[in-house]
Amino acid sequence: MTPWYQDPVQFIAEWLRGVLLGWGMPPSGVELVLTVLGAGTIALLAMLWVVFLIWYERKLIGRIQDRFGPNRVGPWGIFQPIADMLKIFTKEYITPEGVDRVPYNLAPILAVASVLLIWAVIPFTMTVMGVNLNVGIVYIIASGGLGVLGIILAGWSSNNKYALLGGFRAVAQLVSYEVPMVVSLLIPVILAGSLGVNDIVMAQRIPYLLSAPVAALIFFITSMAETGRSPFDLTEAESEIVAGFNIEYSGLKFGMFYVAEFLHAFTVSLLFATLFLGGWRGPLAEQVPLLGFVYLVVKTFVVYFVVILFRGSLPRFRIDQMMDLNWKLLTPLALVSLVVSALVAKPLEEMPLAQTLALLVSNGIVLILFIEGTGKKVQRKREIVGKPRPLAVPHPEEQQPAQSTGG
Amino acid sequence: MTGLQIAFLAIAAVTLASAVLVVSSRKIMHAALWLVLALGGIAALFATLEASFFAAVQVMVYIGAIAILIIFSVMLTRRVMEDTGPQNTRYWPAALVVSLGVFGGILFLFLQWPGFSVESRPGLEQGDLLVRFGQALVSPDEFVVPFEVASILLVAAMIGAMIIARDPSRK
Amino acid sequence: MIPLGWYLIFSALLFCVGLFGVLSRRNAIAILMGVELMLNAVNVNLLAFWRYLWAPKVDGQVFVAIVLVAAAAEVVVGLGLIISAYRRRNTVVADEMDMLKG
Amino acid sequence: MLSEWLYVGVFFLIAMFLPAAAIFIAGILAPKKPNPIKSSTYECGIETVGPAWIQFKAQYYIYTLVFLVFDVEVVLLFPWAVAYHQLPLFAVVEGVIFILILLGGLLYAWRKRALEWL
Repeated sequence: MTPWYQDPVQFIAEWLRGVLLGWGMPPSGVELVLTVLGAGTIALLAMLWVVFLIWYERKLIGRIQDRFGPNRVGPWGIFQPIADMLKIFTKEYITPEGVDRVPYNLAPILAVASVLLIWAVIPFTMTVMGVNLNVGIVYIIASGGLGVLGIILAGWSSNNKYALLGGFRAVAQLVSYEVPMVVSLLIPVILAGSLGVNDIVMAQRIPYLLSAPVAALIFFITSMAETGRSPFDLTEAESEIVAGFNIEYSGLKFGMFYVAEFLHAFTVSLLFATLFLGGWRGPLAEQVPLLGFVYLVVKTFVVYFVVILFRGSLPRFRIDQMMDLNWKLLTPLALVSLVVSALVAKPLEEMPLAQTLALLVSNGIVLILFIEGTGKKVQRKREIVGKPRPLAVPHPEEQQPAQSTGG
Repeated sequence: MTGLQIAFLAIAAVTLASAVLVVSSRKIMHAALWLVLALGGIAALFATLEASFFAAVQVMVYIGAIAILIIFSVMLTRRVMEDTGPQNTRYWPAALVVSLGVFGGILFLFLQWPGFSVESRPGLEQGDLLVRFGQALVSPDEFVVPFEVASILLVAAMIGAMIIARDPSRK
Repeated sequence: MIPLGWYLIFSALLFCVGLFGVLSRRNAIAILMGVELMLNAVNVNLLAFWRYLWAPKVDGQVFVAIVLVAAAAEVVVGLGLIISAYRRRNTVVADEMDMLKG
Repeated sequence: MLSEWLYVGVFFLIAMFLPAAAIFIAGILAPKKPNPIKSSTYECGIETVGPAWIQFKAQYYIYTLVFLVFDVEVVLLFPWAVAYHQLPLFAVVEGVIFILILLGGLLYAWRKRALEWL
């Protein structure tokens, strides 16, 4: 048995099993208790983790926008989310007339649950994971489907036109971007030869970011769209339409959609780190499982940083641009790169290094061809309705070189 | 009565109850939501059959796609059937008799069959199973023709439905 | 372990509930929901037989996959037709969709 | 295998229970002072006209149709992808043909302008 500091979770589990058996519990009962405890711990920690995520993201977005971010409550404002939480817990629930009560209350719960469910199959270290399901990838996609269901329930049951329209927008976006996402997930499955998440991590001697860069890119973009935040936040574009599917929600019921969004953003970073950056793999991670957890956290935060950077720096898409990007660029690109990867990887199976190199080169060629070839066609040719008319022509003598006007 | 049997009975009861609500609910939208619960229950039954791939696929395809599409259609056609008026035809007692008759017939056939009370399951290696499944799908001796035909069928259905369902006012 | 018969009775019941829905509903979408229940009953049956009688072989699973494909094609085309008929006739009641009668 | 699905079932119940419990606790802590104006449907300060169930763009529907077809196709591709290492080259090519049929369908839909957002 490994010493406790190398694998504390296994150590505690073994200890607890011994204690419970010592009390004379039947072995099946002990397993059930351990299952419930393990699942409860992962789900609870994931929920509580959101408190930190909210602080981190607000701080970072503040820095990107040249502000301080939260800095009043506690050192560096670290207790700000706790204050927010206390506030939102005491907010009144306003339930509008004519809502369909059961779906209305179920929707925020489903939204959070669909994200939490993903955490059940993620391997945190070599030994610690919720469950090593052999169909983990399908399971992850399926839990995304539950999230779509939550949104459509929220939009429909609120008895509000804006909620309904926002729900349609959100669902159309989510299901559309699910198509290239599932196709791009097939490529790691092909390379690893398994649908299990831990098997995919184990197979990554060389991170799949190198063997499947196009798939990684597509997965990153589509999972940004699945989280429904900027630049894909058309579903609740707060400056254009009122809010979207969650318009009739208040208090913590609205807060749950908020929690789901933040947790989803972190969870897709975790998934990206697991599927394309090698998860817990790193030097000595097999000997000292705790070290694997450190690697995973570092990789996840790198990806999460990029996710927040995207959110902070890109403007929102228009809906037709968003749909064109999905159906006319990402979906064909995902299919073509799947075909190319399947054909290129097969003859080179015996030589992993050459395989990776060939995949890298072929992926690069596919990407360049796509961007050069279809990229220009995809851009919609718009008819010019009218010429912009200059409102005021500066006098030739007063004309000055253009200056930036500043914020 | 083992834990597995209790779980089976609970899941089956929930699934059948929601299936009955699917066919009897007055609000068509509620029927669609009960359908989601029924499909989820069937996914759980697949899990008890150790068909883990199909348990996950059931949720992914039926709940994540087919149920969503049905709910969309319900919303799209909402205006005409404002949940007023009967949702069932006048002949529903006849339908009930026919359904019960079919059930009686199936039950009669089952009870004459000796394999009805089989309890033991052959051993199963899960990882190996998916690999075998994949090989069977593309092996020329087995199911490669249905596999390719399925692709053609789905693409044909997709194109047909898109052309049918297009907005006729669009050019 | 669960006897095979339990699954068979369950799927027979589910099939008949779906059949009742198909025969008695007026709304075409509700009829499609009944068809979905019937197809799922078939899938439960196929998987149960596969698990108890065929297990290490995968033929049963292939059948389930084909039923899945058929169900998807049926839903796609069926709902497309319903939406089209709704646009032209403003109805989703199956009895009133009698365009072929002219 | 069954114990793994048991874990998934337990996890699902807990994942539903946690947000439900949070919403329930907040419901106890929160004040409850409903009045007719507060609980009317939100519509930019104007009274709601007509029922909320309106028609919507058919294009949403088309995208969902395409999504369903792709989802089912990918389900058939998953076993092929898992068995990839054990497959001979011609079997891989059969999977590739499967994908190319799908890609052809997509391109046809594109040419028929069924993917346009208008």
